[in-house]
Amino acid sequence: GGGDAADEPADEPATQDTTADTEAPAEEPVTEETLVEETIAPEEDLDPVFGGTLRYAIEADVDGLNPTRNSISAPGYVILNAVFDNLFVYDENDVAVPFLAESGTPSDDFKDWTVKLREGVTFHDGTPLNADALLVNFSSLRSSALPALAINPFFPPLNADGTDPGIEKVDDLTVIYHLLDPQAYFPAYLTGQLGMVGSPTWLEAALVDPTLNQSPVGTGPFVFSGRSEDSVTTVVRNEDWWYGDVYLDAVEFMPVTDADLRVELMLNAEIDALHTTHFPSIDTLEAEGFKQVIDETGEESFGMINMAVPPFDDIRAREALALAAPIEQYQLLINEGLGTRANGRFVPSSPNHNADVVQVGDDIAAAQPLVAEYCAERGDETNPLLATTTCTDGKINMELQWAGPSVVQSRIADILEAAWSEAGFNVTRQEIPQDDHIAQVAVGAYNVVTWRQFGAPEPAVDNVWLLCRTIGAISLNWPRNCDEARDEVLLAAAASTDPAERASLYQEAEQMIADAYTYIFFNHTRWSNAFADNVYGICDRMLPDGAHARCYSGGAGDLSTVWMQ
Amino acid sequence: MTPLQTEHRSDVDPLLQLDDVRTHFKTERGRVRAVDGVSLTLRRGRALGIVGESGSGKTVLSRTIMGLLPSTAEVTGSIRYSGTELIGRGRGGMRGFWGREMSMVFQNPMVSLNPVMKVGEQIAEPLRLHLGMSRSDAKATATRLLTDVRIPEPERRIDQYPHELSGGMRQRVMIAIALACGPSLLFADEPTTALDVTVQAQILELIAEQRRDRNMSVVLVTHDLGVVAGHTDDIAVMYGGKLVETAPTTLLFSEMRMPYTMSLLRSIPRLDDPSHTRLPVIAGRPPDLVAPPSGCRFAPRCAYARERCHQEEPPLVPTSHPDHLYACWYPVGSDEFNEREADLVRSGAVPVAIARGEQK
Amino acid sequence: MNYLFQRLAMAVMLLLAVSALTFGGMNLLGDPLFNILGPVAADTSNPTSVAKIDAAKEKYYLDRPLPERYVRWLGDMVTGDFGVQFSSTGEPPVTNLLKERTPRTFQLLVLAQFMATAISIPWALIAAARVRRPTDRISTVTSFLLIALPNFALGIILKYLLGIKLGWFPLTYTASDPFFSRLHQLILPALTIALPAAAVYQRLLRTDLVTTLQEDFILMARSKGVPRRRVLVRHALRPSLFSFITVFGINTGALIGGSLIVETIFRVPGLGSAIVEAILREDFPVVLAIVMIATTTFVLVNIAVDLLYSVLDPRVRR
Amino acid sequence: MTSAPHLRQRDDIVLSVQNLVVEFPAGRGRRVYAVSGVDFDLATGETLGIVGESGCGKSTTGRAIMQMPKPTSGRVEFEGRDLVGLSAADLRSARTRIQMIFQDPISSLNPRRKVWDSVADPLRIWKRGSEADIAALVDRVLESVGIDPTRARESRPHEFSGGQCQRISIARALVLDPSVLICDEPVSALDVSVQAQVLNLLEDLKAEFGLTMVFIAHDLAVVKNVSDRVAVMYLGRICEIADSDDLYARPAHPYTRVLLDSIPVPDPTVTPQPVDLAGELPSPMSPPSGCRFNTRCPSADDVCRQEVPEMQPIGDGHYVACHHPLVTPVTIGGVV
Amino acid sequence: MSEPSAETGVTVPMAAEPGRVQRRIGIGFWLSMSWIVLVVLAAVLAPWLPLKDPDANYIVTGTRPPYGPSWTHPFGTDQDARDLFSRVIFGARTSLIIGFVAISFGMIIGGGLGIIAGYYRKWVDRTISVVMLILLSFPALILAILITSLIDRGLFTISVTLGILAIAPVGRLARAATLSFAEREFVTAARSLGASNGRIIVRELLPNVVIPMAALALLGMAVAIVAEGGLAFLGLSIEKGFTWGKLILYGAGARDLERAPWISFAPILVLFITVLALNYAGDRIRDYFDVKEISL
Ligand SMILES: Nc1ncnc2c1ncn2[C@@H]1O[C@H](COP(=O)(O)OP(=O)(O)OP(=O)(O)O)[C@@H](O)[C@H]1O
Ligand SMILES: Nc1ncnc2c1ncn2[C@@H]1O[C@H](COP(=O)(O)OP(=O)(O)OP(=O)(O)O)[C@@H](O)[C@H]1O
Ligand SMILES: [Mg+2]
Ligand SMILES: [Mg+2]
Repeated sequence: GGGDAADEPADEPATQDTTADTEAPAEEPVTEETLVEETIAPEEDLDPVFGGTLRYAIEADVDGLNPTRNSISAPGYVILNAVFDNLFVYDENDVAVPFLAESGTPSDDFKDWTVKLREGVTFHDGTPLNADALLVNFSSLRSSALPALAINPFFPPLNADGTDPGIEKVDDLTVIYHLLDPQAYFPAYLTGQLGMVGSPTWLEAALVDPTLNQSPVGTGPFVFSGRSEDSVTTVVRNEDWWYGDVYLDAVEFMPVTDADLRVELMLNAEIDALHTTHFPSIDTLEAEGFKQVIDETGEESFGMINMAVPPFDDIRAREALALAAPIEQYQLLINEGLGTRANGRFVPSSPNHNADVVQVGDDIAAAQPLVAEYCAERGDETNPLLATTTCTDGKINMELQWAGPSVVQSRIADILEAAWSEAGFNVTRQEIPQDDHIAQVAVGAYNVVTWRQFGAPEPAVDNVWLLCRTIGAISLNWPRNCDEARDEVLLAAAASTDPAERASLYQEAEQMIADAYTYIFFNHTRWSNAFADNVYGICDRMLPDGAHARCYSGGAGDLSTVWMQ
Repeated sequence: MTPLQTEHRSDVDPLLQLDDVRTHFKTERGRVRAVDGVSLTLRRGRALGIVGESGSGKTVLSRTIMGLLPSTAEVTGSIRYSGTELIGRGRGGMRGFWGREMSMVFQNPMVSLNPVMKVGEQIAEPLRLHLGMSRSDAKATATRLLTDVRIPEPERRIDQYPHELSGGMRQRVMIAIALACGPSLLFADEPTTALDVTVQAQILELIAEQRRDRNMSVVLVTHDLGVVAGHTDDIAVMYGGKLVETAPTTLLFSEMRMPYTMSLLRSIPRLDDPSHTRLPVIAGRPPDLVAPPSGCRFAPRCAYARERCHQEEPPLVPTSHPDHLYACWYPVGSDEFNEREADLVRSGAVPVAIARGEQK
Repeated sequence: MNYLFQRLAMAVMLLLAVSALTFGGMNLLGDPLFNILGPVAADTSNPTSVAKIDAAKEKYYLDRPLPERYVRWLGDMVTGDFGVQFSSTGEPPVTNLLKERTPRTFQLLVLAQFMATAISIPWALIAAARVRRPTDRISTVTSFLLIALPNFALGIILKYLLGIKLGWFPLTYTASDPFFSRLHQLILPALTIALPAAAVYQRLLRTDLVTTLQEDFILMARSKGVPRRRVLVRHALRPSLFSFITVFGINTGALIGGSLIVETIFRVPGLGSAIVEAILREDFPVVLAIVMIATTTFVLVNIAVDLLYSVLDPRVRR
Repeated sequence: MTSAPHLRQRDDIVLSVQNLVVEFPAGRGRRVYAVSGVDFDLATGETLGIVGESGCGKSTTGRAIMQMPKPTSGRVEFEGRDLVGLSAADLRSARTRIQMIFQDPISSLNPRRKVWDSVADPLRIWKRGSEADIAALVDRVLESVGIDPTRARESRPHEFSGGQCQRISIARALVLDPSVLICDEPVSALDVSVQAQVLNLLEDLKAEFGLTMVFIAHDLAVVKNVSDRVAVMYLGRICEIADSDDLYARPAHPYTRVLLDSIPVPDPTVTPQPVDLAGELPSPMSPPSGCRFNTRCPSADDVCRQEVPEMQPIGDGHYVACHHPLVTPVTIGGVV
Repeated sequence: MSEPSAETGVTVPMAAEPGRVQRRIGIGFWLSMSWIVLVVLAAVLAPWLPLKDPDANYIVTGTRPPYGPSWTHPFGTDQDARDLFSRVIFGARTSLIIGFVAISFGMIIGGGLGIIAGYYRKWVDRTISVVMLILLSFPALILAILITSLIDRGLFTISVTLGILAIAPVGRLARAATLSFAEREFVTAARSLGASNGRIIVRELLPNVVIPMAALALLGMAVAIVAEGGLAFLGLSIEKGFTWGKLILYGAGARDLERAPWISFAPILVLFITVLALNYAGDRIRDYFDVKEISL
C-alpha cells in the first residue's frame, strides 16, 4: 500500500459542526469486513447508461485544487480524483500498481525509482503527458509552501544552481525519482498528491497567476468546468479519456459542513452522493438503505501533546494526561457509542496492529499522583504558551486548543476539561480557526490539541509525521517527539519487502509511540461514501492488469465508472 | 343644484334642527359629556356663530352635526337636516352629505390640507368623487374656485403643494374645497385663530361674501366674540357642553341675559378703552366634563350665583323675543343680579366704567 | 443638486472614516504577515522562510508605515482593485470573490425586503384602520412575537418545519442552478429576514398611520366625502411612510452585514458568510472590501431614502 | 443716533436697544433678516408693547435682548452696560436682572419637575439665602401670583391649567427680583377669560415689584391694555412708536391703520371694514428694499420703494417711519 | 447636516399635556416585569438554589443521552446528559450580564454623547453625529465579530463590544430627545435664570431624557442578549462558560432538532420570553410616558 503523500494540515479535526469521530470498546474484535465494507448489491445485469449530473456533498470546501501547491484533504481528493489521474493507484489488496504510469521499477537499494509513462495521453488542455510534465509537477510541488514539507524530508535538497537532484529525466516518457532512504513502497507515494499529474502548461501559468490553482487541468475522467467557492465545483465528462468511457455528464461537488444536513439533503434527494465520518449519519444512512462504502482503515482521532515545551516535555505530565483522558465518555457521548476505540494507528485486522498496545485512560486516580509529583518537582517552571508557571496550587496549567467554531469540538473540550480538571489540570480553552490552528501546531505554539491523522493505507507514507527529521521551526512531527531508535525502526520497515519483518517492525514502532505518551487515541475514523439508489457503477474500475482498484480510501474514490438512471 | 335647495324656501322650514343632542365620549377616565343636551335651529342662508371658552364643546357640536366623530363618541337626540334625520346614519350614510350638502373649514390651515397632494388635486377630489367630473373638468372647476376665493394666479397655484402657500392662502384653499360641490351648509371651526389679524379680517370677509353669493348657511365656531359680532346673524353661546344663551346677534349684544356671556364680553380688552383699564375676570376654570357641577354649570365661577344656581339646573327659556333664549335663574337685569353688580362695583372688581358701558 | 453633492461628499467622508478605522484596527491588532504566509511567517530561523517573509513584506508593503499602506490600498480600491486575498494557497483577487458573492447577498436582500414590504404595508393598513380593536390587538401581539424571536431561532424553526419536515423548500443553495430555482432556494432565508422586518415595519407604519389618521387633513378628506379605503390609501399612507422608509433604508444597509447568520443557517455563500470566514482567517483585504460594500450600500441606500423623502413629501424638496 | 430720534435722553432709562440687527443663516448662503435695525428704550416702571404680525421679529427682538441668541449687531444697554459684549459669566449674572416669560405656558415649565422646585431653582442657582429663606420667598411669590404653594410642592406642570402654568412661570421670573421683565406673548395661548386674569395679574405685580416690562403680543387690544408705549413692527423694523392711547387715536403709519381696522370689534353695530391690504407678507429672507411695507401699502410710491424711511416725530413721543404718514408731522421742542 | 438617517432609529419625546388622562400601564407590563425579575433573581441566586450541577454528566448507565424532559430534568438534558434546566438558569447569568453591561455601557457613553450633542449643537453636535453615523454605518454584527476576533472572546470584551454597538442608537435617541427638549422654553427659561450648562443638562434635560432612555434600555438589553445569541450561533460568543445563545447552538443541528428538540428549544423559549418581556415592558414604558419611538 501507499498513501496520500502530502496529507498534512488538512488532516486535522475537521472544522465542521458535526464531524464526530468514534469508537467502541477496545476489547471488541474488529472483523475483517470493517476494513472496507461495501453495502452495495451486485448489479452485473444492468448496463451503464450515459448522462446525468451527480451531486456530491463533501464535508468541507477546499482552498485550492492544485495538487502541487495546495494541501489536499479528503474533500479535496474527492474532487481531484475526478480531474487527475495518479501515476499509481491501489488495487484491492492495497498494493500500489501503475495507472497513468506504465511501470515503476526500483533500484536494488530501493532508493531510485524509474517511472515510465503511458504514451499518447494528453491533458485536458491538449498538452501531451511526458517526462517534462512530471518534472514540472515535481518542481512545482517542491517549491510549494506546505505540501513541500511533506516531500522534502525524503528527497535530497535542491542543488545550489536550482536543479533538483530528486528527479531525473531519462527519456521523453521516463523519469527516475532519487530518494534519500530505501523505500520499498515508494509507489504508494505516487497514489497521492505526489502522483497526481497536472498539465505543465497550467502549472506554469499558476505559478504566475495563483488564481489558476482553483481551476485544475489534469488527464482525468472529468474536465474541470467551474467553481463557485463555498457553493459548488463542477466537472464535466472528459469525452476522450484515455482509459475509456465516462458515463456521467457532470459532477457537482457541494461543500456541506453540517453532517446532519448532508444526510437530510440525501433524504430529500437534493444530492446523489456524500461522504461522512459522522457515526450517527452512517447509522441513519444504513437504516434508510442507502448504498454505502465504508472504510475504517484510515485516520485516527486523538489528542496530541506538544513535547517541546513545559509542562509536557515531562513524561509524567503526559502520562497523567493520558491516564485521565475520559475515553469511555468520549465513546458514549461524542461517538454515541457507535465508534471503534483505537489503541494505535492500525485497526486490529491489520498485520501491523500490536495487540499488546492498549491506550490508557479513564484512570483519574492514577493520574493524580503523577500530577502532584510533577508539580512538586517542576511546578515553578514556565509554561511559555500561557506565560504562567507550569503549576498553580498543585495543578498543572495547560491549554487545550482546537479548530472551531464547532459544536462537537466544544463538546469534546467540555468532556476533556472536566476529566482533566479532576485529575489536577487547570485547562485553558482556546478555540481558533482551522488555518490558524494548523499554523499554531506547526510552529509548536500549543500544549494539547485534538487531531485526526495517520490515514495512509501504506504506513510508510505516514512516517512524515513521526521522523526526527520533520522537526524544525515548522514541524510535521507535530508533537516534536524525536526518537532516533524509532526512526530506525520506521525506516527499516519502509525498506523491508518481507511482510513478516515489516509487521513486526511496525508493531515495535507502535509500542514506542505508546510509550512516549504523545498521542491519546480515541477512535478510528470511519469513512462512508454513500450513494442514492439510482447511482450505479460504484467501485467498478478495473485496473490495466485486470485487478479491481481499491474502492474508497479516506472518504475519496473514483467516479469514472459511476452512472445514473 | 340638489332638489333640497330648490324645493324649500329659506325661512319656511329650518335647514338644520337640533333637538337635545348629546355627545359623550367613553374614555378611561369616565364619560366626557362634551355636548350635553343642545337644541337649536338654523335657517337657510343664515350665519350662526357658536362661541364659548375652550373646551365648551363647540367643535364637538359641529362635528356631531357633520357626523365626523371618533368611534368613542356616543350621540343621542335628533339632528334633522332639511327634514332628514342624521343621527344613526353611520359613516356610509353620512358620506352622501359630506361635501355636497355640508362641508367644513378647519381651524388650522397649516395642518388641514394634505401636505403631499397638490392643491388642485385636493380641490378636484370631491368634484370627481361626487359630481363625477372628468379630470379636465374638475381641474377647470378647481381653477374657477380658486379665483372665487381670491387667490391670484390660480393656474399656477393649482399645481403647488400646500406648504408653498401662505397661511391665508391655505385657508382660502380650504374654503375652496369646502365650497367645491356647492354645499348648503358650511361649518367654519375657528377658521382664523391661527392667522394674523389682517388675514383674519380678509378670510371672514370672504366667507361672508361666499355665503351671500351662494345662499349658504354658515356655522361659525369661534371663541372670539368680536368675530361673531361682525359676521353672523345668530349667536349661540356654549358653556360646559351646554347651550346657555342663543339669540340674533344684535339682540344678544344689546340685551344679553346670561352672566356668562356678559363676563366673557367684559373680559376682552377693548381698543377703545384707555390703556391700563382693569379687566373684570371670570375666576376659576371651565368645568370638568366628566363630572360637571350640579345645578348651573357656570355657577362655581359666576360672581352672581346664589344658592339655587348650585342646586338646580336652569332651563333654556325665551325672553320676550322668541328667538332669544337663555339658561339662568338670575339673568342680567334681574334684581338679584343688579344687587350683586352693585357690590362688585363697590368692591372694585368691576370698574364703574365697564359696569356702566355694558348695560347700555 | 448642491444638496446632493453635499450628501455625496459626506458619504465619501464617512467611507473614508470607516475604511481608515477598519484598516487601522485590523493592522494594529492582527498580524497580516501570518495570514499571508501561514506558519512560514513564524519560521524566522530558516533562510528560505525569511526570504519568503521579506518578499511578502515587499509585495504587500508591510514594511511601510501604516498610513502609506492605507493610502495605497485606498488608491487601488478607488480603481476597483481590492487587492488579493490573504491565503497561503494562492492570492486570488478579492474582486473574484466579490463578483461571485455580492449578487447572492443582494438577491437575498432584495427578495427579503420585497417580502417584508409586501407583508407589512397591507398589514399596517388593516391594523391602523381598526385601531385598538381585536384585529389590531392580534396583529400587535403577532408582531411582538415575531420581533422577539431571534433570527437564528426563526431560521432554525423555518428550516426545520418548512424545509426538513414539510419539504416545501430546498435546504441548499446551489450557485450553479438556474436563476429561478436559486430564487426558490432563497425563499426560506429571505423569509427569515423578512418576517421580523415586516413586523418592525408594520409597527412603525401602523403607529404613523394612526397618528396621521388623527391629523386634521384626514378629517378634512373625510368631510369631503372621500370613501374610507381611499382616505387610507390615498391620503394617509404616503405621509405616513417616513419612519418606514427610514428604517427600511437602515435595515437594507445593516442587512448586508447582518445577513450572515441567515446565510450561515441556510448555507447561502454570500457576503455575510464570506466576511465571517475572512475575519476568522484574518483575511484583511476581504474584510475591508466587504465592510466597504456594506457601508457604501448603507450610505447610498440612505441617500436614496433621503431623495425618496422628497418624492414622498414635497415639503422636503428644495 | 440721528436715525433714532425716538430714543429718549432720560436718566431713568433702564434698557436701551440701539440698532439691533438679528440675522439667522437659512442654509445655502441665504439669511433670514429677522430684525433689521430696531431701536427703543425703556424707562423705569414703563411698559413697552411690541405688536406686529407673525414673523415680524417680535420674539427675536425679545430674545436678542436676553442675548439668546446674541444679536448680529447693535447695542443692548442694560443698566448702563452693553450686554452684547459681556463675558458668559457676566451675562449669566446680568440675566438675573432681566427675565422673560414665554408664550407657551406649558412648555416653559419642565414637565418632570415639581413646579415649586422650578420656581425655587433660580434662587438655588444663585444661592440666595438658606433653604428656609428660599422656601419662604418662593411661597410668598407663588401666593402673590395666586398659586397654592403646598399644591405646587406636590404637583407637576401637567396638573395645572394653562393659566396657572403661566402664573407659575411668572412667579419663577419674579423670584430673582428682576428689574426688567420681557413677556413674549404671555397670553396668546390662553382663553379670553384666563387672559384677563393674567393681564390683571401682570398689572398688579408691576405695581408690587416695581417692574419695567416689554410686552410682546400680536393682539393690539391686549397690548394697548397693558402698555404705556407701543411699538408696531413690520418685517423686522419698527414702523411706529407712540403712547398707547395716542397710537390708537392717531395712527400715523398705513400699516398701523390696517392693523387697527382688522381687529374685530365685539359690537354688532360696528360693520367690519374691508381690509385695505394688498398681497402677502414678503419673506424675511428677501425683504423689499426701501420701506419694507411698500409692497402692500396703498400709498406707496417710488420713494418708498427706494429709500428707507427714517423715524420722524409726529407728535409728543409719537414717531413714525414713513415717507407718507397719515398724520402731519408736528414740531416738538424746536426740532423738526 | 441632514444625514439620511438623521431622524432615524430615534425617538422623539413626550408631551405631557395638562389634564391629560394618565393611561394605565396594564397587566401585561407587570407580567413582563415579573418574568424579568424572576429570571434575574434566578440568575443571581443560581449558585444557592437547589439546582443540579450544570456541568455534570447525569448519565444513566446503560442508556444514551440526550434524555427528554422528566421530573429529574424538567427541561431534559443535552447530548452530554447535562441538566438543561440548571444550564438555562446558569446561562442566564452570562446572558444577562452581557445584556446589562452592554446596555449600561451604551447608555452611559451614548446617552452622554447624545445629550451633549443635542444640547450644545453646532460643531459639537456635528462631530458627535459624524461619530455616531460612522458607528451606525458600520455593519453591527461584523464590527462585533471583528473586535472580538482581534481582541479576545472574553465576557468583558463581548459585553463592551455589544455596548459599543448600542452607542449610536442610544446616542441618537438621547440627542433627538434632548433636541426636542432643548427647544422647549423651560430650557431657555433656565438659561435666562442664569443656570449653568451643566446644571441645565443635569437638572432640566436629564430627567426628561431618562424616560425614553429607560424604555430603550429594556429594548436595548433585549437586543444585546439576542446579539450575543447571534454571535454564539456563529460560534463566536464567549469562550469559557455558556450563554443562552451557546445552549441553543448546541441543539441546533438538524438531527438534534429532530430527535431532541428540547436541547435548543428550552433555551430558545426562555430567551424568547425574556426578550418578549423586555420588549413589551420597554414598549409599555414608552407608551405610558408617550414617547414616540421610531425604532431601534
Ligand atoms: N375624542 C374625544 N374623546 C374624549 N373627549 C373629547 C374628545 N373630543 C373632545 N373631547 C372633549 O370634549 C370637550 C369639548 O371639546 P371641543 O373640542 O368641542 O371644545 P371647543 O369648544 O371646540 O374648544 P376649543 O376652543 O379649544 O376648540 C373637551 O373637554 C374635550 O376634551
Ligand atoms: N432660530 C431661528 N433660525 C432661523 N430663523 C428664525 C429663527 N428664529 C426666528 N426666525 C425667523 O425670524 C423671523 C422672525 O421670527 P420671530 O419669532 O421673531 O417672529 P415673531 O414676530 O415673534 O412671530 P410670532 O408672532 O409668530 O411669534 C421669522 O421669519 C422666523 O422664521
Ligand atoms: Mg374647538
Ligand atoms: Mg413670537
